[in-house]
Amino acid sequence: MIQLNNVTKQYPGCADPALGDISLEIEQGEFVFLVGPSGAGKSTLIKLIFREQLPTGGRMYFNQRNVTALKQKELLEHRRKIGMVFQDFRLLKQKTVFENVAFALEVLGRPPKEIKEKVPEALDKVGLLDKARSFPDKLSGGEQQRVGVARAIVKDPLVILADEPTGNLDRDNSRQLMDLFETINQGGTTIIIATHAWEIVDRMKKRVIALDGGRMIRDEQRGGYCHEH
Amino acid sequence: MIQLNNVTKQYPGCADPALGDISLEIEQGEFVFLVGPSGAGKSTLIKLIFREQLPTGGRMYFNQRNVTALKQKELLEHRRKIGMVFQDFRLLKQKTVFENVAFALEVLGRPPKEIKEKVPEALDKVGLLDKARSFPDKLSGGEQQRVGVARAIVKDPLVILADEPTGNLDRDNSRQLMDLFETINQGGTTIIIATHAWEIVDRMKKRVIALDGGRMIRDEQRGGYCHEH
Amino acid sequence: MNINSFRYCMRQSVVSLRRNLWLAVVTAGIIAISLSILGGFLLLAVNADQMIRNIESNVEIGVFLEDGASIEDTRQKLDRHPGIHNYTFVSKEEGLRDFSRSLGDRVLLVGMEGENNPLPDLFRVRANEAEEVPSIAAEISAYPGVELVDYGEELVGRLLNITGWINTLFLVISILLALGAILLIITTIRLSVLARQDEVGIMKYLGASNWFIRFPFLLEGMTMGWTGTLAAAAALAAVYYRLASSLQQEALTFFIQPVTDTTRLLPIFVGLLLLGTLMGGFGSFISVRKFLRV
Amino acid sequence: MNINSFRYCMRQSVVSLRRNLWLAVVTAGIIAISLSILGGFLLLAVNADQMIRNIESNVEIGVFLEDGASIEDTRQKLDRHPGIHNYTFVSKEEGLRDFSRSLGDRVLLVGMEGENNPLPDLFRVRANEAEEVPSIAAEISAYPGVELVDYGEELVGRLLNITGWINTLFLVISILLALGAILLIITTIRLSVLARQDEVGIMKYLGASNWFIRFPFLLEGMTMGWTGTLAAAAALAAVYYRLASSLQQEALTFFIQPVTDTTRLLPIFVGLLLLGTLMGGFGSFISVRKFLRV
Ligand SMILES: Nc1ncnc2c1ncn2[C@@H]1O[C@H](COP(=O)(O)OP(=O)(O)OP(=O)(O)O)[C@@H](O)[C@H]1O
Ligand SMILES: Nc1ncnc2c1ncn2[C@@H]1O[C@H](COP(=O)(O)OP(=O)(O)OP(=O)(O)O)[C@@H](O)[C@H]1O
Ligand SMILES: [Mg+2]
Ligand SMILES: [Mg+2]
Repeated sequence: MIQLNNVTKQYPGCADPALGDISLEIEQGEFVFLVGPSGAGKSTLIKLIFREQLPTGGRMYFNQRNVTALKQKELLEHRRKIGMVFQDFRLLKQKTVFENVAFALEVLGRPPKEIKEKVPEALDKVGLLDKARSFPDKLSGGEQQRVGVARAIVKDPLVILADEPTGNLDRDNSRQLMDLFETINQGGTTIIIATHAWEIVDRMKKRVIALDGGRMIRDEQRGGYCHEH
Repeated sequence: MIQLNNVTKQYPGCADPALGDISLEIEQGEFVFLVGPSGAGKSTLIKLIFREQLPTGGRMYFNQRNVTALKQKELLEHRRKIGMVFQDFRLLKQKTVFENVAFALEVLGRPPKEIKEKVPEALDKVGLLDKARSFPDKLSGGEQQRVGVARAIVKDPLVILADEPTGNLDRDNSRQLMDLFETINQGGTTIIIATHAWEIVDRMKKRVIALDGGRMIRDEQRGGYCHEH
Repeated sequence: MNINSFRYCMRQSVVSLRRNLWLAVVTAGIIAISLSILGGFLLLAVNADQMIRNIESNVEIGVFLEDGASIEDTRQKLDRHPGIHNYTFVSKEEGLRDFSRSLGDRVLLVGMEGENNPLPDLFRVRANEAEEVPSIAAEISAYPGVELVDYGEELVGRLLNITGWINTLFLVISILLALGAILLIITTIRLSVLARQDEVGIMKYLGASNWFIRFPFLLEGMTMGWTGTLAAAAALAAVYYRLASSLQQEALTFFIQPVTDTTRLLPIFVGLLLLGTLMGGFGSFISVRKFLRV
Repeated sequence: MNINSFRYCMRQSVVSLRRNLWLAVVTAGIIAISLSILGGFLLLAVNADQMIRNIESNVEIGVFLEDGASIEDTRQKLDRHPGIHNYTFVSKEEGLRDFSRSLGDRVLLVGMEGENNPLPDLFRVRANEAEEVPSIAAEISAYPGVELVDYGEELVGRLLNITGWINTLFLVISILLALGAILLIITTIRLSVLARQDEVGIMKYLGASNWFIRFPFLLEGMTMGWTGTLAAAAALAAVYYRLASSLQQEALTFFIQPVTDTTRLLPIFVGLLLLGTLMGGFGSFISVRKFLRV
């Protein structure tokens, strides 16, 4: 489903590439952890798949489509298939929690009836139904993060890309969220998570892709956070 | 040094108080972890000490001074004594990493010479000397977080308040950062950290204050993330 | 764009206007002020134009006849001339009466009546167009029996000159004002987009189409422009109506004759309304465009 | 605020202006346009005022003497009157010559010379102030030997009326423009502060004093205001100079007499410069204040 051939990303004005010569393939329905130290290139890889950034070298395919050559319209289609959880949340400050989650459906032109059903469902899954009418700046860090998750899952995407979805969550909430992702994954949705939460990675025994300094240093089925582990 | 007597914080428009009836005392030179699930009130407690928010009940003292009754000028003095690491980083987008850290000293009216010495020192401590000329939006999440830490420590504050300082950091970086905080603490600086990083809390055996639903449920010297642990 | 999206956009504009009410009101106010001034100028220009026309059309050609020339012959020739609007005949006797009246009716011009009257017979001729006065005067001076033709060459030239100056002045000021207003709307909306740049960015990341993002901004800008213009038009109309009616009652009436002909005033107001709405919409469009490149 | 902080603020304004160059230029441009129009109006008002004064001071009081009255007596009385600017004496002979000249010098007023002259002797009197004309006329008419005093009551009344109208019009437009300009600067800078609201918030959390935050904004606003005004003043001066010199060469000179007296023009330009700088600074101040409450 997602295929990278010798992909490179060099940010302008930087000496070293943020990603160098990455080749990998992720099948429909897989559950993948991206791990690596701060600055390793995890977010960059996710941004490339989401086409928030363009690679500076190599080829990328999403469902056999060349991601780098998408036209304006196709790009919208591409992003609509993906549920993205951003590392910095990216909630709309002027909208309530409900409106933020509803927006993901409104963009797709879904009818109001469906929106009124699905949004509370999604908020319930992340445990924030009682905060539906709050504005994002009235929420705690973890609550904002979970709104971002609800917005990503509400539209039943083909793929969920999550960048550090548990960075602001406590142990119990983190575990619940991972259980939620696992349930969604069992329904056939591909899930790719960049994370530092080694305990979770070690416990869940999923595919692990490790990056360091922009290089892929490990790709294990049923792996742990560290090789030695 | 920091003293809370029956402090309550009720956000307008919320049914339950974010903090209810908290009494505690923190001495100069202590190292304290604030733990608790998402939405427990950790950030709110830190914001009260920083006087970003005012309590709705009870009394708070900082160095024998009543924090709730500070005048404009005293408030500035109060904040200048504190090094704050924000959960959402709060870097100045229009300034480079160097300028962001330097700004904490410029606010204090320090001479350029001192600024040119101390800023690189602080950046070196968090391992970001090579990113000094980047703008924040060109940094990875963990790098931004470490810029926030550098800005807090550069002015040799009396107290460091850190809200989730390792949320975006990998294991090694987290450990290094905690070692850095411990070193600073040995120089007599009080350190208060709100965190979900249970592994670190358990390992470091410092004072732990646990919150849940706005209540203080535990206050242990040399405690762990959970009681049972 | 399907019907759900469309309804969402409509709702969105309303919500956004309400949440940024202050900014919307100020923008509308600025549009109102600049369009009031612009409209005021147009009204002034229309009136000045009419005033100058009035003066111009009052320029008379004085045709002095030789002693004993045939009055009828000249009258027939003047009747046939196509460029002449009207004329009046002033006999030497009437001329003398006018003159003595101009001295206050107090001094009797005894001994100048009848045969002793030193004044000539006179036609006061008005042309259709001020520009044609010089050529008509030349033609008439060639008529037999005409001793002298006088039409104040200087005055006509001067008036034409002033008209030119005033028109240029109005044009320059109007262009300056329109420029200012457009620059302003673009800036206001660009700043309001800038303030929501993060929001627009997030929308794009969620896969919102350009139109889905643009449309609420356009509606918003057009509403602001339209409100402002409506206010401006209402204020202008009220002030102009009061001014015109008070001027008409004043003794100055013949001096400053306000234009009240709706066929000449309506285009100005309709034009302002269109301009305001377009400025609002177009300003938004230009501002929003910049932020829609992915 | 110590010297380090002060230097930091100065540096900060420069950096900020450079990073937001586009916005700064547009703001300065808008200030320039509104002040150009305002300044243009002031210049127009000064000129209109002078024109009306010219016309007013040309209002003459015609003093017609009775036949055989003493010219010297009247002359002495006029000399002593403090409200009279100057006067000329027109004897009945001169009057007749003027009259015959007004008829084109072609008709000889034979038989009206000497004793037959029907015209009276005449003083043309000019008052210092147009407003005083009616009272002076009344006084003179009480002099012995004065038959009739005539000063065109209507014309004077009309001119005073027009002056009033024009002054009101100018005042209203100027106030509207100044209002628009100030509203605009406040909005522009408020939006620019709004765009940096996060920044200001962070500064406050780091313990920056209000002045430390405010000062760069103030400097920035004043620089924009000052630049805009300078541009406006330069443009105005250039246009006015060309217009004035071309008007002076024109045949219309005596009709529209441009004011070139620097003691009357300088205050306008200096006032504009002050106004622009103050508007910039004050606009920033008002805008920034709102965001400095902790
Ligand atoms: N400005 C605000 N207005 C209203 N409610 C608020 C505001 N800030 C926080 N809250 C609410 O108060 C409660 C405590 O929030 P707080 O940010 O202190 O939690 P926290 O312990 O820091 O959680 P996290 O670990 O997720 O950051 C939450 O339920 C939150 O929704
Ligand atoms: N827009 C950008 N422009 C320039 N450099 C960038 C940009 N974004 C990221 N970088 C750099 O690229 C490198 C990889 O960044 P990336 O965000 O992918 O790291 P990461 O693995 O997500 O780290 P973290 O765990 O801290 O979020 C970093 O060194 C970062 O400074
Ligand atoms: Mg990252
Ligand atoms: Mg928090």
